[in-house]
Parts: sequence; C-alpha cells; structure tokens
Amino acid sequence: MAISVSTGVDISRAMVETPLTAADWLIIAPVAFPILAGAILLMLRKRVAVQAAAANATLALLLVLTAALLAHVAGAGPQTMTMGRWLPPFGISFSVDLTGALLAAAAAAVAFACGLYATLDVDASRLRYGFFPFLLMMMAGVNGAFLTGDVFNLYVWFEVMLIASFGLIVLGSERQQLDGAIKYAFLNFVATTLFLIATGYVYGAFGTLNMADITRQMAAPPPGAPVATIATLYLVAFAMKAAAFPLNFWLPASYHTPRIVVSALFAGLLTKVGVYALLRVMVMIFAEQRGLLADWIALMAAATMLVGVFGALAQTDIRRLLGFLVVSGIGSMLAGIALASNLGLTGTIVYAVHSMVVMAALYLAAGIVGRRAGTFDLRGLGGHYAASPWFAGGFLLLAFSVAGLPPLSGFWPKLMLVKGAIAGGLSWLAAAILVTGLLTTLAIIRVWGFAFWRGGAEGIRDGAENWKLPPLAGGPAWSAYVSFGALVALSVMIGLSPEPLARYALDAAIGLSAPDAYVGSVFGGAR
Amino acid sequence: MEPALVLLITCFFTASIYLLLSKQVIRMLLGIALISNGVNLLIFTAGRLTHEVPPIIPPGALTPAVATANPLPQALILTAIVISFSFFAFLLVLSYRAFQELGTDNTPEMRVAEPVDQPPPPGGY
Amino acid sequence: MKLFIVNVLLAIAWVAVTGSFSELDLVVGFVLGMFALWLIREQVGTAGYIDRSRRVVVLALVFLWELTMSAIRVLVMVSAPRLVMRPGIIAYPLKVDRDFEITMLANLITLTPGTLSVDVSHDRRHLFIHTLDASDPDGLKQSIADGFERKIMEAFR
Amino acid sequence: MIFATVLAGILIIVGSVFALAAAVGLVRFPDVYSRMHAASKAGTMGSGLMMIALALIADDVATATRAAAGVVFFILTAPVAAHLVAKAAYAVGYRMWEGSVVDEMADGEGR
Amino acid sequence: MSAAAAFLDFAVLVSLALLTVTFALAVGRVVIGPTLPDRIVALDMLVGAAIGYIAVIGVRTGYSLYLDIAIALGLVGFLATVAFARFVMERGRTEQDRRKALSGKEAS
Amino acid sequence: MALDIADQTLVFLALPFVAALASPVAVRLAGEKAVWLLALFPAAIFAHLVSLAGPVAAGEVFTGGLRWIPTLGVNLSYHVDGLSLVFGLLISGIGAFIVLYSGGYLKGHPQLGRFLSFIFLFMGSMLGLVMADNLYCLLVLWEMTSITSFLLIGFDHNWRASRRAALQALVVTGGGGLALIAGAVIVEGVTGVSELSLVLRSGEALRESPYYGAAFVLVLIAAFAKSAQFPLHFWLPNAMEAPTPVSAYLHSATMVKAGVYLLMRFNPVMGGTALWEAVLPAFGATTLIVGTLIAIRKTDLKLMLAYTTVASLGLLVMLTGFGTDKAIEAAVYYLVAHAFFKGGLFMVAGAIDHEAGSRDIRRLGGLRRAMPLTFAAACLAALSMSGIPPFVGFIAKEEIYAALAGGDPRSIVIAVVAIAGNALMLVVAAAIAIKPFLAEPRPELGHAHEGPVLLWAGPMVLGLLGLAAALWAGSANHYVFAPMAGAFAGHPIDAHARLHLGLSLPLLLSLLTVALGLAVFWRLDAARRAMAGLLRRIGWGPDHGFDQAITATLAFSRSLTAFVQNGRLESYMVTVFTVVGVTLIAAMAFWGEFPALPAFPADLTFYEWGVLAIAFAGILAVLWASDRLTAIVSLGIQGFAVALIFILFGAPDLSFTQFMVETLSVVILALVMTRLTLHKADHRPAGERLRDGAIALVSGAALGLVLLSVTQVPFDSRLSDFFAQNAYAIAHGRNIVNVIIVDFRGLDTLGEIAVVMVAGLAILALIRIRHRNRPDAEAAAQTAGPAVTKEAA
Amino acid sequence: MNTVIFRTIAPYFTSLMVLFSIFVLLRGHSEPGGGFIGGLIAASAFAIYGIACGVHPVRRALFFHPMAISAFGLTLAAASGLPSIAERVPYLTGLWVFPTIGGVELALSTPLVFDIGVYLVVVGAITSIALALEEREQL
Ligand code: NA
Ligand code: NA
Repeated sequence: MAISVSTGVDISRAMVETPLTAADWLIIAPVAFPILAGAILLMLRKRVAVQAAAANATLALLLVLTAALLAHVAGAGPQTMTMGRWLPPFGISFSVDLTGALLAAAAAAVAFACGLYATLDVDASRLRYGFFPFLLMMMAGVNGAFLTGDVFNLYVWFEVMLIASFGLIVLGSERQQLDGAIKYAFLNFVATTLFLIATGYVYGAFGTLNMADITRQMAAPPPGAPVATIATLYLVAFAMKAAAFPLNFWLPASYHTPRIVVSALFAGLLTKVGVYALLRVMVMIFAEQRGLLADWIALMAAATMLVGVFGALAQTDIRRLLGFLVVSGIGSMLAGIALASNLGLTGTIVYAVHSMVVMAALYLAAGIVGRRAGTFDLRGLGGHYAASPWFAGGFLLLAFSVAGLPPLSGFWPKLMLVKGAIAGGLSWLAAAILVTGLLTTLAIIRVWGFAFWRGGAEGIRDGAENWKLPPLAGGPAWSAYVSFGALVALSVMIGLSPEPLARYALDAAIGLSAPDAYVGSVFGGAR
Repeated sequence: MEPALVLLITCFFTASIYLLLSKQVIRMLLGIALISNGVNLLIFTAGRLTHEVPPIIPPGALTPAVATANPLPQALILTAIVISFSFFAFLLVLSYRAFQELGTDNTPEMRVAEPVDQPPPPGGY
Repeated sequence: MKLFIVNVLLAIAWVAVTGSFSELDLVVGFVLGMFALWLIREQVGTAGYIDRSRRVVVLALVFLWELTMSAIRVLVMVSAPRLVMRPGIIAYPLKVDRDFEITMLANLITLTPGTLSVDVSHDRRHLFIHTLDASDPDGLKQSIADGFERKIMEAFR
Repeated sequence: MIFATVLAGILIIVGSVFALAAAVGLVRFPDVYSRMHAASKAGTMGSGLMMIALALIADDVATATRAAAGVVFFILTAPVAAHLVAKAAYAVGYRMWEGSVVDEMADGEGR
Repeated sequence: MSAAAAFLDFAVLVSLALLTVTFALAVGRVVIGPTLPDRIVALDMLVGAAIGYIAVIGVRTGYSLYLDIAIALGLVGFLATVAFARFVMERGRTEQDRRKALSGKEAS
Repeated sequence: MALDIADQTLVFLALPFVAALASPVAVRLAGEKAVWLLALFPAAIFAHLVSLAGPVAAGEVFTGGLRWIPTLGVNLSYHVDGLSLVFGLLISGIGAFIVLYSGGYLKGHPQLGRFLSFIFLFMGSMLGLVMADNLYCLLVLWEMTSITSFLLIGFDHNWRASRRAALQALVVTGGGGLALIAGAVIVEGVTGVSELSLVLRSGEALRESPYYGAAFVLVLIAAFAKSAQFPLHFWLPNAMEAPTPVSAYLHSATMVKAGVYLLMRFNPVMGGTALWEAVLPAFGATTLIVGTLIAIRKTDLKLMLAYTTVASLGLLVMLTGFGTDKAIEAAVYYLVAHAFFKGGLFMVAGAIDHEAGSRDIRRLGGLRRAMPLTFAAACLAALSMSGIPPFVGFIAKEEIYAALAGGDPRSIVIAVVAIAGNALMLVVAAAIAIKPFLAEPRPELGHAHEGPVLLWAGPMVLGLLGLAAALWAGSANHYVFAPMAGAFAGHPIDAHARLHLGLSLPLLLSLLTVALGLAVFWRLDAARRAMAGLLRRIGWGPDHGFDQAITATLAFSRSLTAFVQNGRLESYMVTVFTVVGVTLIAAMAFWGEFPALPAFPADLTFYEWGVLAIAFAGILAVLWASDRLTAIVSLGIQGFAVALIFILFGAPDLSFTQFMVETLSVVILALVMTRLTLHKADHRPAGERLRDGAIALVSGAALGLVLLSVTQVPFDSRLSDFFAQNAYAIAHGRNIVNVIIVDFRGLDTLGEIAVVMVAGLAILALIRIRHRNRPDAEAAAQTAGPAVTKEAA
Repeated sequence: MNTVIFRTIAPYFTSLMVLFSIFVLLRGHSEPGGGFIGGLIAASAFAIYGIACGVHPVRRALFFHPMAISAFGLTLAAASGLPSIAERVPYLTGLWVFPTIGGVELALSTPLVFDIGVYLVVVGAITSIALALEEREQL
C-alpha cells in the first residue's frame, strides 16, 4: 500500500518533478506553522497558563524561520514553491524575494516582542477568548501576504490577517473598542472588497492569477484590457489598506481603542502589508501604469505625511497621536513608491522595516506609560523620566528615530527618500518629507516633554518633582521592559549599522523594478 | 450574456454602495451582503459565462466531453463566498454588540472612540 | 432496542441516499447512523416498532393522498374568480398524549385540505387548528378523531 | 423510457401549476394564516412533483431513492414550518382576517 | 422518442414560465407584506419554487446532480423559516406591523 | 581613498563616546572627583591633535576612516586640515576644562554622571562634525549635536523654561539640520561626490550649477539656525536655562560655531558669489547689532553673555561673507579669541552664580575680595573681549578693522556696524568684569567665597590662553591661525598678525571703539532703560513668535484634523466611494479604456431574464424596504436569485453554497435582530440621499464599466483547461471545482477556513466578553430606542 | 422555542441532516458538495437542534466545544499538507492510497483529509456562532 502521487499517468506536463530540499520548506513554514500552532492553541484555549508560553515559543521559532528564509533568499535569490506540486501558474505559488523575506522577518521580530509584552498586557479572559490564536493567525496572514506569489491567494491572506485583526481589536468589548472596531471593520472590509474586485478584473483580463505570470504578460498586455484602470483600482484598494490619505480614516479612528499590545501589533504590521502590496502589484506588476500614476501617488504621499503629522499634533491621547504618526509614516513609504527609483524603493523598504519596529515599540512604551499613570491623556501625564530613566531613554531614542533624526533608524530611509525625490525632480516631495520630519519632531518631543520630562501632570508646580508613579503591575513587568528594550535595541542597531538592511533593501528594490529573477524562480523550471 | 450580467452587477454595486453610505449600521450591513454578491457575480462574469454545463467530468471519461462552465472562477467565488459570509457574520454581531454598548446604531452618534468634544491639544511645554 | 432499530433505519437511509448497495455501505451507514443518533441521544423518546411498519405505510399512503387532495383544493380555490372563505381557529381535543403522536397528528392535519395546526395548548389537551372553512367546527373535529387520530393510534400503539 | 420522459414532462407541468397556485394563493388569500395553507400544501406538492420528475429523467435507482428521500424531507418540514410561523404569528398577536368566523384559541389560552 | 423529448422540452419551457410567474408573485408578497409572517411565508414559498426551478433545470440539462442542491435547499429553507418564526415569537410585532394589522384592511 | 581601521585619529575621535559610557560608572564610583579622570579623555584627544598641528601647518591633510553604509555612500571618514584642527583643539581643550568645571558646578548633583555622559556625547558629535569628511557623516553628527544640546538644555527638566528652551533649540537647530539634508543631497547631486575633501575641488561646478541657489539657501538656513543668526537667534539666549558648563561649552565656545564652521568649510566651494557676499554680511551685521543691543538691556550675566555670543556669531558670519583674505584672517582670529574669552566669562558667571546665588548684575557687588581668582579670570577674559592689548581679542579686532578698511561703501557700512558692535561688547565685558566684583558690596552676598579649583581653573586658563596667543603670536600664527585661514579660504594665507601698537587706521578705530564703549558703560543704566523702552515698544520678538507659531500650528492641526478625521463613519464612506468612482471614471477616460458599446444580449432565454429580474427586484426590495426586517427578508430574494443564476450558468457548487450561506446569513440576522430596536427605514435628508445616490451610481457604474471592458478582452483559458485535463487523470476528482478547492488551489481554502475559524472565535469573544459597566450600557440601549418589550415566552 | 411539535421532530431532522451532510462531504470530489457545503448543512442541523431543544443539549451532544472542533478541523487541514515532507514534494500535494477492504477499493487521500478538515472547521465555527447567539437570547 504505497503512497502514490498519481495513477500511472504521465505527470511531467502537469507537475513539478524535482524533489524538494529542506530549505524549500522555509518558504511555506512561516504560514503553515502559525496556522497549525494557532489552531492547536485554540483547542487548548481553556488552559490559559499554557497559552503565553506556547505562543511565545511559536513566535520565537517563527522569527528563526523567517530569518533563515531571509538568509536563504539573500544567498540564493528568489525562491518558489508551488503548492500541490502543480506547475506554475496552475497551482498557487509562494514566491519569496528579498522584499517579502525582509518584511516577514521584521514582522516576526515585532510579533515576538509583542507576544512577550502580551504576557503583561493581556488578561485571562482575553486569553481564553483567543488572544494568542488571533495573534498567530494574524501572523499567518501577514506572512502569507508577504510570501505568496498569487494575487488571489494574496487576497485570501489579507482576509486572514483582517479577520484576526478584527478578533484582536474587539477582544474585551469595551465601548470605545466597539466603536473603533465598527469603523475599522467596515472600512477595511470595503478595502479588501475593492482588492477582490480588482483581482476579478485581472483574472478576466489575463486569465491567470500568478503574479509572475501577470508580470510576464505585462510586456504585451492582452489587447483592449483596461490595465491602467485596474492598476488604479489596485492603487485605491491598497492605499486604503495602507491608510493613505484620503483613505486613511479607519486607522486613527480605531488604533487607540484596543489593548496596547494589539495597537502595537497593528501599527507594526498591518499597514505595512498594504505598502508591501503596493510594492508588489504597483511597482513590480503594473510598473508602467505606476509611472502614469506617479504624480498622483506623490501627491497622496505628501498629503498623507502632512495630514498624519498634523493629526498627531492635534491629539491629547498618546495612542491616537501614535496612530496619526503611523499614517504619516505611510506617506513616506508612498513617496518611495511614487519615485520607484532604486533609491526611492530602498527608502520605502527600509522605512517600512524601521516603522514596523519603531511604531510597535512606541505603542508598547505608551502602554507602559499609560499603565503606570492610569491614563493615556497627555494632560494627565508626567514624571516618567524621573521615575525610570532607562525606560525614558529608550522612549527618547524611539522619539528621535520616528522624527527621523540621525543616527537612528528613521534617518536613513528619510535620507534615501529625500535623495530619491531630489534626484527624481520632485523637490516639493523632498520638502514635504523634511517639513514632516520637523513637525514629527515637534509632535513626539511634546510627548516626551509632557509625559517624561515634566515632573507631574498638568498643573504641577514648576520645578517640582513630586509625582509618584506606581510600578508596572498586572503581570510580569520584565516582559514589558524586555520586549520594549529589544525593539529599541533593534531600532538603534538599524540606526547605527544600517548597511545590512540597506543592502538587502536595495537588492529587494532592484528585484522589484527588474523582476526577472522573480519571474525566473517561478518559471525557470527549477521547481 | 455578459453585458446583461454586467448590468445586474452594476445594480448590485450601486445599491450596496448606496446602503453603505447610509447612517445606520444595519443598512450598511445590508450593503455588505449585497456587495459580496455583486463581487461574486463579477468574478463569475469575469471568467466568462456558459449555459448550464457544470464542470464535472462524467463517469468513465478522463476529461469533460463538452465545453463546461469555467471551474476556476467558481472555486474562487466559493472561497470568496465563505470569506464574505464570515465577515458578514462578524460585522453583524459586532454591530449588535456596538448597539448594545453604545445605545445606538446611528453612525453620527457613534462617537465614543472619536468624541465630538475632543479636547484641544495641550499647550505649554 | 429502540435505538438499534432507528439505527438500522438510518443505515438503510444512508444506503438509499448514496445509492450503492454494498455491505460496506451498509456498515458505513450503520456507523454514521450510530453517530447521528448519538448526537441526539437525549431527545429520542419512543421510536416505532418494526411490526407496525405496515400500518405506518398505510398511514403514509393515506397521508400522501390527502396531501394531493389538499393541493388540488388550493388550486381550485385560488382559481375561483371570487374567494369564498369562512376561516377560523378551532380547538381540537386530543386523545393522543405522547409527543410523537401529537406531532404526527399535527403534521398530518396541516398537510390535509383546509386545515393547519397552529399550536398545542400548554396542558397538551387541545390542538389549535386553523381551518379555511370553519362553518362546522364540530364536524371537522369529528372527522379528525375518526380519521388520522385513530390511524395514528393504530399504527403506533 | 418514453413513458418516463412523458411522465416527467407532465409532472413538471403539474408541479409548476401547483407552485403557481400556491403563489396565487399567497397573493389572493386574505390573511397570513390562510396564505400559509396555500404555501405549505400546493408549494410542497409542486416542488415534490418536480423533484420526482428529475428522478425519472435520471433513470437511476440511487437518484430515485434520493429524490424520494428529498420529498419525504419536504413533507416532514413543511407542516412544522407552517406550525411554527402560525404559532408565532398568533402568539404575538397578528390578527386573523376580519371575515374569520371563530377563534377558539383566543378562548382557550393563546395570548 | 424525439416526440417525447420535444414534449419534455415544451413542458420544461411551460414549467419555467409558470415558475417565473410564481417567483414574481412570491416576491411581490415579500415586498408588500404587510406583516412579517406574510413575508416569511412568501420567502418560504420562494424557496419551494426555487427547489422546483432547480429540479426543472435538472430535467432540462439532464444533470441529476441538481437534486442534491434541491434537497439541501429544502433543509436549510426550513431552517430559515424556523429562525424567522422564532424571531417573530421573541421579538413581537413591529410598530408598523401593529398599525397595519390593527387596521385589518389588507384583505382583498 | 584608503580606509584603515587601525587609524589612531579614528580611535581618538571615538574616545568621547567611550567616556560617555564610562562617566556614569566613574561618577558612581568616585563622585565628582571622577572628573579629574574623565578630563583625561579630552586631554588625550587634545594632545593627539596637537601632535598633528605641525604637519598640518606644513600643509598636510590627514584623512582616513571606515566604510559605514556603502549602499548610500556614507563613510565614517575624517579630514583634518587647518580648519578642523583648530575647531578640534578648541572642542577638546575647552572640553577638558568644562569637564573639570562640571565636577565643581554640579558637585553632589545626583545626575552628574548622566550630565557628563551627555557632555561627552556632545563632545564626540561636535568633534566628529568638524572632522567629518563625508557630507552625510557631517549631517549625522550635526543633528547629534542638536540632540545632545536638547538634552543638556533640558537637563533641569522639572522646569518649564528648561523644557521650552530645549524644545525650541531642537526645533530650530534640528530644523536647520533638515535643510542641511536637502543641501547635502543637492551638493552631492551636483558634484557627484560626498566626501568634503572631494567636494572642495568641485567649487566651480557647484557655483555654476542651476542648483547653486537652492543649495546656498539650504546650507545657509542650517548654518544660521545653528549659529543663531537673526531672526533665528532667539533659541540661544533661552538655552541659558542649561547648567552653566553647557552654556560655556556648547552655547558659546563650540556648538553654536558649527554654523560658522559650515560656512567656513563651504566658503571655498560656495563663497565668492554675489549672493554669498550680499546675504551673509547682511544677516551677520543685523545679528551683531541686534545681539549687542539686547545684551545691553539684560541684567542677567548669562543672558548678557548669550546675546553677545549671538552678536559675535553675527560678526563671524559677517566676516565670512565679506570674503576677502583679510576678512578671513580676521574671522579666524576672532573665532579663537571668542572661544577663549566667552568660554571663560561663562564659567565666571557660573562661578558667581554658584557661590553668590545670583546672576543678576544689579544684585551683585563687592565680590573682588571674596573671589579674587575668579575676578582675575574675569578680568583676563573681559579684556580680551573688549579688544584691549595685549590679548588676542585685540589682535582680532585690529584684523577686523584692517579687513574693513577698504574704503568702498560696503566696507564702510560694515566697519561702522563692527565698531558699534565691538563698542557695545566692550560695555558688556566691562559690566561683567567690573560690576559684580567692584561695585559696592551687598550684605546678602556675605556668605560668598572663592569656589573650588574646579570652578576657577578653567576660566583662568582660558584667560591666560587669550594672553598667550597674543604674546606668542608667531607660533600661534604658524600652528593655528594660518592653517585655519588657509583651509577656510581654500588657498594658503599667510596670517602674521602680531601685537603692535603703531599708529594705523585700525588702531584709531580701536580707540574710537573703546571710547564709545566707555561712554555707554558710564551711562549704562540709562542705555539699558532706553533699550528696554525700545523693546517694549516693539513688543514682539521671534521668541514670542515661536510660541505663537507653536500655538498656531496646534490650532491649525486641530481644525484640519477635525475636518478630515471627523469621527463619522458615513462621511468616511462617502470619501472612500467618491475616490473610487472618480478615480475609475477618470482613469478610463484619461487612458481611453472605456468598453465598447455591447450588443443586446440575445443569447439569454426568458427564464434567465426572469431570474435576473428577480435579482433586480430583490435589490430594489432591500433598498425600498420600509423597515429593516423587511429588508432582511428581501435580502433573501436577491440571495436566492444569485444562487439560481449560478445554476443557470453551470455552477452547481456555487449555487449550493450560495443557498446555504444566504440562508445562514438570514438566520444569523434574525437571531441577532431579535434584540435590536427598530427604526424607520432611511432618515437621510433628501439632499443627502441624492448625493449618496449619485456617488453610488458613479462608483457602481464605474465598476460595471471596467468589468464590461474586461469581458471584451479575448479570454485566456489556460488555467481552466489545465484543471479540466488533470482533475481526474491526476487528482482523481470528477468535480473540477472541488478538485481546485482541495488540491489545485488548496492553499486558498486553507486560508479561507482559517478565516472561518477565526471569525467564529471572534464572534464568540464578542458575544461572551462583556465589559464591567454593562448594566449602564444596557440601560442606555434600552432608553435610546423606542421601548420594546419581550412579549412572547 | 417551546413547542412540542418542533421539539419532537427536530432531533430527527438533525440526525438526517448530519447524515446528509456527511454524504455531501464525502462525494464532493466527484459531484457538487464537499467539506464546506457539508459543514454548512451540519451546522444548520445543529442550529435547528439548538433552536428547538435549547443550547445545552447541543453542547452536550457535540461533547467538545464547537470552537475546539473547528480548531481541530483547521489542524487537520493544515496537517494534511505535511506528509508531503516525507515525499519531498511541495506542501498540500495530493497523496493517495487505494487500500482494498472487504473487496472494495477505497480511495484515501490527503485531499480527503483536507476536505474533512474543512468540514469540521465550518461545522465548529458556524455552530459556535449559532449557539452563542442562541444562548444570548435565552438569558
Ligand atoms: Na476555495
Ligand atoms: Na470552499
């Protein structure tokens, strides 16, 4: 009773015949593994004690897997596995290039830190109702989106990610949460629906769903196909996922409502998937159409940056402020997509990685601040610098980083984008980036001034430092500080030694704008 | 065949968008339900239409004897139907819970997360 | 015993539904049926007996006949140029008292011409029946008592 | 075979006539209770006949038994559904048509 | 044989025409109401007609596989009706329904 | 360029960062005595730089470094020429005394270690800034000096004024740094190189490039912000909130000169143009006058010094812009002189503050006896500042006047400004050196006595250096001034100024300056009152403007955000679909992708039309449903119609699923709706409904048109053909759709069921987790809608 | 709902529907049906059961929490791709065995396991939703 793949039919024209190596399994592992782990954790949902340990072990392993995948792809070029052994484009291909692998690894790092932080932030009831399964499924969705090479499959992973994020955002059912979740859920549903519509058009026009296949066909698109309009619709859909102005409303409306660790995860991961999709679809597949839309994307980028940072300046709640800063950062990433030069794309990718780490860490910091002070309202905060200088120092590093001051992680992508914009003749875009940097500095340093430097809440006597902050309670405080510290360290590391990331990002950018290797890995016959 | 379906799909989209623009969450939910059907029909039509012949290989044959309906859009729609049903159910229960907790299903009144009277950003230093 | 019979019936149903009459199918059907019954084990009260199957079949045939008549009557009514109706709800005093029998009676009544079971009273002594012709409630009650109710009692007692 | 084909044709016509009758009843009858009569009888009959026609065409025992099983399902569900709707409608107080002659349920318990 | 087939074709067309009218009437009742139970009954009717329609399409195309869809539809159609009935029961009448029911003018 | 890791200079440049790490530890172990050890770090750097002075004077340029970010062309490369060397010597030399001084000034302060750490961070950044060869490396260190300055100004973070000053400094100098980013990018873009040593060879290309103007403005903004040129000067006096060592080090001797350094550095490539020679002197002169005038008005020692620092920076910018070799020479002398005397005076002011408890010149007096050494140091510095021989300040002033003695109108105007400015600086110098020490003693200062050696050693040494530089001018010229001036000018300059009192125009102007200064000093109180009156009359300054700008920015942010992010879901939706409709229509119109007009679809049978019509009727029924329950039931109609459409076009699986899903949707709706309150249908006003209808129609039509266009493309059925070929042959399934679902595209299905599972869990969580204050919410829910009671059992 | 008629007949409907659902599941590979549709039918069956007889009998009947069933289904589906590792073929490759038991050749395959996983996920999740909603109503 031997296991057989087929019944004596000649399969060479339908199936891949090269046997797989162990490294090939790294391609699918970042998706299959968290799905399995998430499902198994859900079966054990009553065992609250097991949840955190098991989930964190999973996330750690996920980090290892994605890092190994990144190393593999960096060494061996884009990798493809077509599920079910069917020849591409008939089966669903996972095609991993540096862009995907890099973002997946960064996402895993952020998720690992957040998972650790969650041991403090997430209570038993939320654990019982699936915090960690949601988290793991979201990671499966995020990784699936980063790694898949099939446009419909990308939609599916978007939805996995989205529904898991729905679970996370409503977990707890507080009033604010429910209100935020309504806006988040309806608007995001609309965004993915637009994505699905565009994908339907693509199938109708191209007869295929494989991204490499479409890319290949774009050299000579099917006659009469409304390719530019389809690209425009993709732009709208993904810009909405990425929270670009004027489609960004869902983000500031909701990111401040769930548990802080959830906000951190969202800020770190979700919008970046939208940016990734723009890179993959607009830059790689619809390169020419992106060129037609470049001015509009640039305009959108500038508007997003500015609307975001002005929004941040208008806030009293740190979490909302950070939400607007997430939006502002998306503007910077869009700028690189508008430019689409190697430098610009490198800037976008480095910025994405930086933003994943830094925004997640800032939310975690806000969580620590809010948990200790009992409020997230800037007016009620103060004294954190005196209370815990190391933590405050970490926050300050992040603040400078998000403001784009050197030598922290936010500076380098901004430099790339400014260089790219000036080289691309879009000086006004460079100016917008720089002005945004200045305003961001103002916005985030105000937080530093109010929450950290000031001796106590609004109205405290000048010069006084009589603010008593309770220690971090409600769970293992070390987990919060360690996870926060790890992300800060990562950000500082990127800032001080950006070369490896910049190198990867540059290669990724080259791979996006000249996708021969990507297409080759799918159809090259290797696998 | 396709133009007729396109017309119907347009009606689906128009109606669902009109509902999504309304101020009541329940009407928006109806819009969600309609738009999902519209999208399903869209994918179906994008894969081109054939009369009545299901993509099933008759017993004894190795491949379909006659031209069948395009199976791929059907599989895609099946996935999409299931996903949109899951989302619909979630949105529905979410709306219900929001109604319970917020006391309204009227979007202009749902202002807990983004209150009407937001305080100005703190001045000073 | 009772469960066993139902189980066998389910296995047969399985074979019927799958349409292939191999022993293996019967076994599979039996196992699946066992599973299906296991799912509802708490609610299964009295089940029928095999030796009453004949009367059950008779009942079923009567019932199909009544259904046909009923449908035709609707057809006639709706095609009449003017509706002549004297509807109303009557309370039919039940003689049967087991859940299964009440249910069966109510359903049969619904599927027969002009009557529709609305509800069973809380004390389970009456079945409320909506009828399209309520000009003679007592006559209607009598015909049910002599018809379906007696046949049910014959078949299942 | 010819017999089966012709019979199937007759059955679907008759079945759809019943279905139409039910629908007309649905439109013409004066209140929800009487409309239920039409739908639950003629409707069930109609769809049942058409399914039997399909089984005849298929000319295959498995299909036939399945069709029979399906018809039985309908016949079992239709009265229960009618009962539930009627009970609910009555319990909540939807009135019968004003031309109704008797309501022994109102005297008994009802609401 | 061909005459029988021709008759069947004719029967199918007649049947589909009748069913289309049936649909229209049932839809009309759903829209008109006036009470919620009316709409529920009409929807139930619609399901019944759909079952017939599927069967007739099955007859027309010769695919008996449609039978299972019809059966499943019958089963879940029942579920829908049950759920609505339950809804009516739990919920009570809407204000609008009450107004119409009290006026009692819906009879033809 | 050879980059060598075993490079000594690089190690020395890294030393301050090591010290920054070491200082908290050292202070924890040894208290303030640790400064003696820590001062060795800058001292070692100083010594190393001194060792380079000879070769540099001989024309050698030291370069080296490490690759940092090859991808971006950023290197950690240094470039030691005369200019950077002198700056480096000042930074490390003064830095050593500042470290010592900090030990005395912050003795016993719990955060002394942190303070020193910041000081060292700054030192490392500043040192790197002046040594950096790579433009971007310079940029990084430039911003790092802003950051460390921010930290140091806000060191007394419990005070609002400190926080404000720190933020202000960061926004202004950091903002300037942003301009420098763009400037550097343009410079690199034009010259094609990013190493300063190479850029310096491309002056011609840069000056003639169309981007010169932009680069000039951007570099200028950065330099002016950092070097506190009017009207960006306001942050510097406010920075006096910082502990005095910071004021002495950053805000007089070193950091504020970074802007001047930048101008001097770029002089060979950007200077010499009409723009350069017009703009720099204009701003410099204005700054000089404004700074000195305001300094007169102040009574706080540190503020007086701060405003004279502003003025001195103006003087330096003015000279830099003037551009002649003589002016360059003068600027070089003045820069060094200023570093000595201003650093010293700040430390003196700090010592007075520390010992006497006040910095208000009106409250100080008679400290000569109590603090003789401090007094001596003050005198040395003040004399140099006043331009009195035999101090280097005198030489500097003579050189300035010599440079401006050209006789042309521009020279005359600038000379007048210089004379006025110098005279007023003399007033301030005199006031600081004389008033606290020689004015009549104040009884409340009886406790004051000489501070520890840490406090007076620094100013004393700096004062003496001011003397030494003048006395041994030959060596100073050879090792310091000439190389620096040469690097500044871009060609060798033979700086040979010495102390000589021969009668000359410069000396006459010096005498005039002194006379003017003494006259004002004699009537200082009156002058101060006059200035105060004038400033009151103006009533507004850029400092106030900063607050106004912040307030305005916040107000603008608030109203913009309230408009854009208005919190209303329906308005978000309106925006989204407007964008969808408009962009799609525009895209199709712009790129000519509208579909062709289709023929009437005659291939549909009547019953197919019938089903389509039912679907349409279902849609209308949902739209027009007078209440939501009707709408829900109506929803079933279109759902079933869609299922029938699937049947008609050969998709039994879809139809199957659609029926099930539609029914379950309705069931779940019904289950949920049991508790919801019912409202009337749609209560949008007519205008809004019209608008929404228009948006819906445009977006819906757009989506439909694209689809129509897509269906007119010849279809490529490769995939489906493949599936049909292999579904049974290889995958053993006759239902091709199912084979696709479980095999060909099984991964989609895996994701799909993950969605189903997660949705189930999310819904469970939604239903089950109730917030604590639920009864209230329930009550609110009950009162909000029309009261509905549960009627049935 | 408190009605004798419905309560009496619902369990039979439920078992018939579950049976039908398994039938639809198993033959999905060759005719319309499959795990998803089967799962929906089974979930409908449990919904009817729950509406008729209350939530607790359904919970007891299922024994496991519906979400656990759903999670198990997902585990099964995801794991059905893992035997590919041993065969050195990509994830989710269909692997078949054709054992003969009692003279009948059976077709057992990873796609079948996958489809069963789909079925369980759908049954579990939808039942969970229906029961949770139903439970709220009964409070
Ligand atoms: Na699928
Ligand atoms: Na499916």
